[in-house]
Amino acid sequence: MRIRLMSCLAICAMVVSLGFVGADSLAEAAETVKIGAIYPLSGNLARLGEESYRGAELARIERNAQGGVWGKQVEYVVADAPDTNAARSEAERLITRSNMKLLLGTYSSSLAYVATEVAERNRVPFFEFGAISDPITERGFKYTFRTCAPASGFGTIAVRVIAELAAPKMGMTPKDIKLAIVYEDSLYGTTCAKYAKAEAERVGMPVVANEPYSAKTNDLSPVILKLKAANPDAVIHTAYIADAILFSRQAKELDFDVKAYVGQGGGHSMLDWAKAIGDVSGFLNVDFPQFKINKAYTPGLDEFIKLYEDTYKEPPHSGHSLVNYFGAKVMFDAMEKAGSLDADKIREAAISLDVPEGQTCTGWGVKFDPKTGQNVRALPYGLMWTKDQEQVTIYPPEAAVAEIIVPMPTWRERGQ
Amino acid sequence: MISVKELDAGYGDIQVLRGVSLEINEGEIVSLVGANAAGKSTMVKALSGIIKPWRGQVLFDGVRVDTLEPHEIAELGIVQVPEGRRLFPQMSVLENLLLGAYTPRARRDYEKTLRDIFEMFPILKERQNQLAGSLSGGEQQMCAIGRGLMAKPKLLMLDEPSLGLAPILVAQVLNMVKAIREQGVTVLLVEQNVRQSLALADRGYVLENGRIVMEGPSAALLADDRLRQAYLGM
Amino acid sequence: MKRWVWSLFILALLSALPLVVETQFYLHIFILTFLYASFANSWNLIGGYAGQLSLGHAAFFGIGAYACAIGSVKFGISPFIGLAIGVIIAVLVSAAIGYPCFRLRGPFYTLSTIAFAEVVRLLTLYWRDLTEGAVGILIPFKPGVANLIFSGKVPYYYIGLAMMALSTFLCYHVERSRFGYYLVAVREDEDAAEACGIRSARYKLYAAMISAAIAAVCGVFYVQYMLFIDPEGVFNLNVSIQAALMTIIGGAGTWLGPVVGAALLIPLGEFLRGWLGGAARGLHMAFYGIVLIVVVMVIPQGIVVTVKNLLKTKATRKVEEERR
Amino acid sequence: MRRNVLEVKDLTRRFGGLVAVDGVSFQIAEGELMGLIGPNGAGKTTIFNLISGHLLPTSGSIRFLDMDITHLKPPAARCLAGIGRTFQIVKPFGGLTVWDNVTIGALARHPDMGEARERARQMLEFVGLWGYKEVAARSLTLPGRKRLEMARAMATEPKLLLLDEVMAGLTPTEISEVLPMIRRFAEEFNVAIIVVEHVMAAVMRLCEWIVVIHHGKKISEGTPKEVTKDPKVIEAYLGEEAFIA
Amino acid sequence: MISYTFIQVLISGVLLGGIYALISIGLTLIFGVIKVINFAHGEFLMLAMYFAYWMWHYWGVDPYASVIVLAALLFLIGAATQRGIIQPLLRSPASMQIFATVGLSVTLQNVALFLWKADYRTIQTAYQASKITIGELAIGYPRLVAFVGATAMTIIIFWFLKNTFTGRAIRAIAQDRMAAMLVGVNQKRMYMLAFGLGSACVGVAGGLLMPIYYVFPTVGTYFSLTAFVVVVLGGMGDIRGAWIGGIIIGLVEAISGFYVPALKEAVYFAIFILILLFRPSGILGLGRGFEEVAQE
Repeated sequence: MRIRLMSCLAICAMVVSLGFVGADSLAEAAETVKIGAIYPLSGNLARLGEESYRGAELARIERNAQGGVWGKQVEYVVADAPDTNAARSEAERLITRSNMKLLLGTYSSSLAYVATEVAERNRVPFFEFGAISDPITERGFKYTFRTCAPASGFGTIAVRVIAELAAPKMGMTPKDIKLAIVYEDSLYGTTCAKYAKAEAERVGMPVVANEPYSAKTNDLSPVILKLKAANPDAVIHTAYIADAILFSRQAKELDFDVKAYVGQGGGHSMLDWAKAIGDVSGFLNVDFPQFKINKAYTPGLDEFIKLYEDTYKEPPHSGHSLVNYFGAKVMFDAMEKAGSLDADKIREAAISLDVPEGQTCTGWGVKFDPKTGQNVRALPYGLMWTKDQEQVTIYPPEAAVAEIIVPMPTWRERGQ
Repeated sequence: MISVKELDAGYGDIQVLRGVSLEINEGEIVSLVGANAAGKSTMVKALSGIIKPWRGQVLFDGVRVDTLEPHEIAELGIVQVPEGRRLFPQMSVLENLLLGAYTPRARRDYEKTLRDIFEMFPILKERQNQLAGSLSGGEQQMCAIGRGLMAKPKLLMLDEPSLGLAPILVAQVLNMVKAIREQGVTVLLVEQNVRQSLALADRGYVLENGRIVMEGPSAALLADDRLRQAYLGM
Repeated sequence: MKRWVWSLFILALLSALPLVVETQFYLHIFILTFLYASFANSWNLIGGYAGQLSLGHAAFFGIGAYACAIGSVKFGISPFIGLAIGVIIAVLVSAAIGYPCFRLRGPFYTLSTIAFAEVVRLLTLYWRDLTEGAVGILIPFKPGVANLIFSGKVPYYYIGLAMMALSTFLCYHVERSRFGYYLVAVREDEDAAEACGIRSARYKLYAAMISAAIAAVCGVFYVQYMLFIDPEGVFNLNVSIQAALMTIIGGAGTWLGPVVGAALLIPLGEFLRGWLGGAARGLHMAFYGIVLIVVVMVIPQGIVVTVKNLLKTKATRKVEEERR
Repeated sequence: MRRNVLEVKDLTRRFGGLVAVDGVSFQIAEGELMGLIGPNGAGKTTIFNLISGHLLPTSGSIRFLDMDITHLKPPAARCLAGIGRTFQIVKPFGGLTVWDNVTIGALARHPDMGEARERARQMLEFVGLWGYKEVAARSLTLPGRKRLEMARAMATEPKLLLLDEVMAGLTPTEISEVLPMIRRFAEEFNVAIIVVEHVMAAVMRLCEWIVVIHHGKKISEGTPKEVTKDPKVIEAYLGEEAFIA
Repeated sequence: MISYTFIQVLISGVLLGGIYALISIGLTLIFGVIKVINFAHGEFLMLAMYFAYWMWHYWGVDPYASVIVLAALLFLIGAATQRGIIQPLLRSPASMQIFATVGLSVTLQNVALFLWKADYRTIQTAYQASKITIGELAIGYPRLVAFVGATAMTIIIFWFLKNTFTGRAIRAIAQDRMAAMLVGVNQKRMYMLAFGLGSACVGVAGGLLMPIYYVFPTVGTYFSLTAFVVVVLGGMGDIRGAWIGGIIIGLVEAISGFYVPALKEAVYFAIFILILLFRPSGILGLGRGFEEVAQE
């Protein structure tokens, strides 16, 4: 008797809840093309998740204004995925309940791992615009395409900036430069640092320190003191915003100076970091394209910025919006070419895209590796912070608008 | 001064006191005696407000106090020196005494009270900076009584002050009770040591199993053989 | 006997569900519910029956998941053997940790379990060679029974259902067995339990070991279903909190409690995330928190016991009233 | 001659500087009812804890049925050896039903659930709680809980039963109901019972033999009559003759 | 061999320890009196830091100047928590109190995440990068202030508990609740006061930390686990113990961070478990009221 009631209660609760979830499935409207979009819009990843989503959204608005795809308007069905469990659920929901035939997202690599996996199993193409972890496209997935640069590119460019730009100015060869690699020990930092190390070894740059730390730490002075003891000429640092601020502040306290200091996106790309530190002139960074870049190399960039400012009444927070905008445009092109949302047709169309570098708003070209789905013509840029807390492009030379300053000013020279 | 009417009280659903009535007049020493677990401590706790009576009333100078919180009762001047002393072991003797004067009424001229108490118990003055937990049993009892007096009590309730003390100290403590009364404080003395406490008191009540079974002037009670029966069962 | 009929009926109903429900997403929610119900069942053994309030249960979940993932990815071991290894490690670790920690009471036990789970998480980050650190491990998608990976949802659904049914049956059985009686006795009063001839330390340890084993199995299921595992995902304090939360809301120390808790909270959470989207994104966790506070303050025994009391036959209620 | 069940010799237990139990010796035989009395804080409950294993003695020895159990650990082992007890502050398993409570006791001897429940049923009928079998233990009244504790302890089928203040807080009517029940324990189950009790009238009526403890020492023992006449006992209870007045 | 680097490590450790002490004092005070561990303590810190941030952001109030206001605000929050959540649960099993505060922690974190997003917010002050240099050694000014603040707070609270009637009453109720009620201490009010005071400490900490760190919704979790370790190490309920425990954990973290950086948290969690198991009364052995709760 009791048991029956309890069990009924439990089942009812489940069914009722499911009913609620079911209620949000949208009525199919024939005149629109629906695409599922998965981004972390709440939780700890929300800040850049939101920024990324804006880019994709702008591309959609623009495309619809130009007549859409196949003459139909494009609509996103947006799902919020603050963590991997949610990413899986939302991917399942979009594909199996909302009947999405195409997905995009996600900004964060661990979310991408899970979401692309669900998509692949269901034979739904997935366009990844922002997550950089290399293995996402190294799993032999047929329907996963990444439009942006992978982490390996970050490591490579970071070392190249030092080897090709900084070394000559310091009157040294890459083999003389003592390099320290320091990184937060989560997925992001570990991956970037791994490729930086590999690239350093390739060019023969000696790595004198290789220090991971937890981004959740409250104190980085031991790490800095260790680096100081290793006395490197250059540092490659991969950090989120919090530890980037902490590191810089404590480096300042402890007078840890190097000739060249290269951040790898993340914290070192954020204006918040620059604001928290004050004078950041001469700090180098490797990241997605920023807005101070040779405009001839990036046609359409100004239009993007204008569109962004018109839509959101503020300037873009970071390049994340731009690369998502770029990615979405590439995706639309592929869709247009494919003529339908059929997975194999989309794949075929994507692989056949061929745009050389220097002709898009990011300067990136488009050429998907048919084996991996990675866009092989996307590499991050070398950037440098100015006195006005802006990032100017310094690498590759075709895109550069400024010259590197080495050695960068010491903390003492920066004063305060 | 205090009159208790038909009081029922207990812990949780365990009834301990069953319809107890008693009177304490100003300036008296009244002794409450009875075997273990007869309900003496419960009575004292009910008077202090530590436990709430289930039924019945407690009037203090004609005002109902059984509904008040313990700290409000303490403020009125009904002060208990609890069984087992209950000093604050990690605090010095002085701090224990000062805490006695915590109520606003007592705090007003606590310095004078403190001087009086040091006069009465010179040993406490000597030991004032020692931790209360490190005192000997007799000294602890004095400290506890001192703490009670710091509250400037109108009614001082002493719960088993002689418990665990050597006979010589028992006499000393009980003598002190007389001295306290002479200062104009009314005393309710709860004791196992029936003979000595009744010898000291003006009147007495005998509790058995939560009820008052005998009452009257101390001398009459002492002479009554029913007293022994109440304690030893036969 | 009616109880059995009903249980079988519900089991049959749930078994038939995939034949009717075609939307994979619904199956996914059921699978998640089965997983969390099983995990909550595991917590219930130690936290509910034995009354040891652990907030480090994610450690065992993670140990199981990692053992299986490392085994299959790094050493090419079948996930079935990985499962066995994970369970064995989890059981050994729980014994090693439980034995000294059971001496601690109340919040101190809880703190020590949190610290323990943190240590496991940090070690996972540290042993990069084995665990890939924070990068996490991706399991290659190679469907097949031997790999315990399936391309459709239905096999996961049935495995999950079986896992939940078995662990619930285990709890049901424990509740009615000598072992269960002993655990509850220890929880209610250790001195009295000893006086009844119950070696309290030993039984708590047994409970911890069984509980760790179930948690490890859940972890294996999780990793085989997600095909990706990272320390943030499995060792998070929130994972431990969720197990406890569902059990307490459903009814700690009742065999049905964790299932009811999971059946309410998992779909509700998914629904809240979908529906609150936009304006109230991320509020579903805050909602969990508030529900927890309210349950603790208003119906500390949880839903199952509260409903049971409401349903008590008049006769029982009468007896109780007479007693008062 | 009845067989000796328990033999306590020179039992001593210190807590820091305090000697709670000081060289106490006594013994008790099958089916015997012994009272352990003394003023507050005399050390009676400590003696119980030493016998039941909830505390270990500083010195002295405890023999139980020809077995030295002085240092036998944990308390559960002593229960299994045949020592049952109740607690001064009752400790029922509050959330469980009355029947479940006693079943837990019975499981010590009957691992089979069915047998244990049957055994528990017998004990509940014995103490008159069968009608409340489905009631949660914590909602029983005090006398009910005290009976429950006795039933639970008896369900472990002890050879020695330690009853710690099972009559405290009961009304005289309730006490007069409990007394014959305890006596029947001793007679029907041939169990030795030691009673710590403050309700003197009850102890004197119930017990054949009384041991009086004061300040941790045994000051007297004998039949109830002998003990109540003993001046040392009277002094312990009523205090010395007044010498202040 | 004691190198300059090592001395610098020690200095960093002590300064970091000051920060830990700052956060732990309130926690230990609350535990000492009410015997409740506030699992939402870290979230209270988060709130304090947000308040400090908003005050700086909107009114340009220097965080050091805002500590008084922060202390008052957090006092109210703490007292309300005690009255609304803990007091009704005082007679419930410890597990219920734990879950109530865990629930509070989850709620606060996610409401903050919802209201204020996951952004890291920092403030900029003129002094925050300045430092004192002695030879080659450097001491960051904000960290020094935090350390001095922690020390001052330890002394002030210690003095308050020792030398005022109210302070003595708080200690009294911690040592013997019934006896304290008998001398006229209002139990409910003292509990609210103690919880409020413990939370006020974390308010002060929020103000002193803002120039060093940044605030985001889950910042509390960065500190609360460490605070638990510190409090257990120093002895539950012991104010001085919290200070010393903070310094020790700071040093442990700095030294192990220098030699085995990836394992530094693991090192002090291991210390934590060992302390719980072998010396639950803490290093000073002054953690009274602990054994009764902690061990059989």
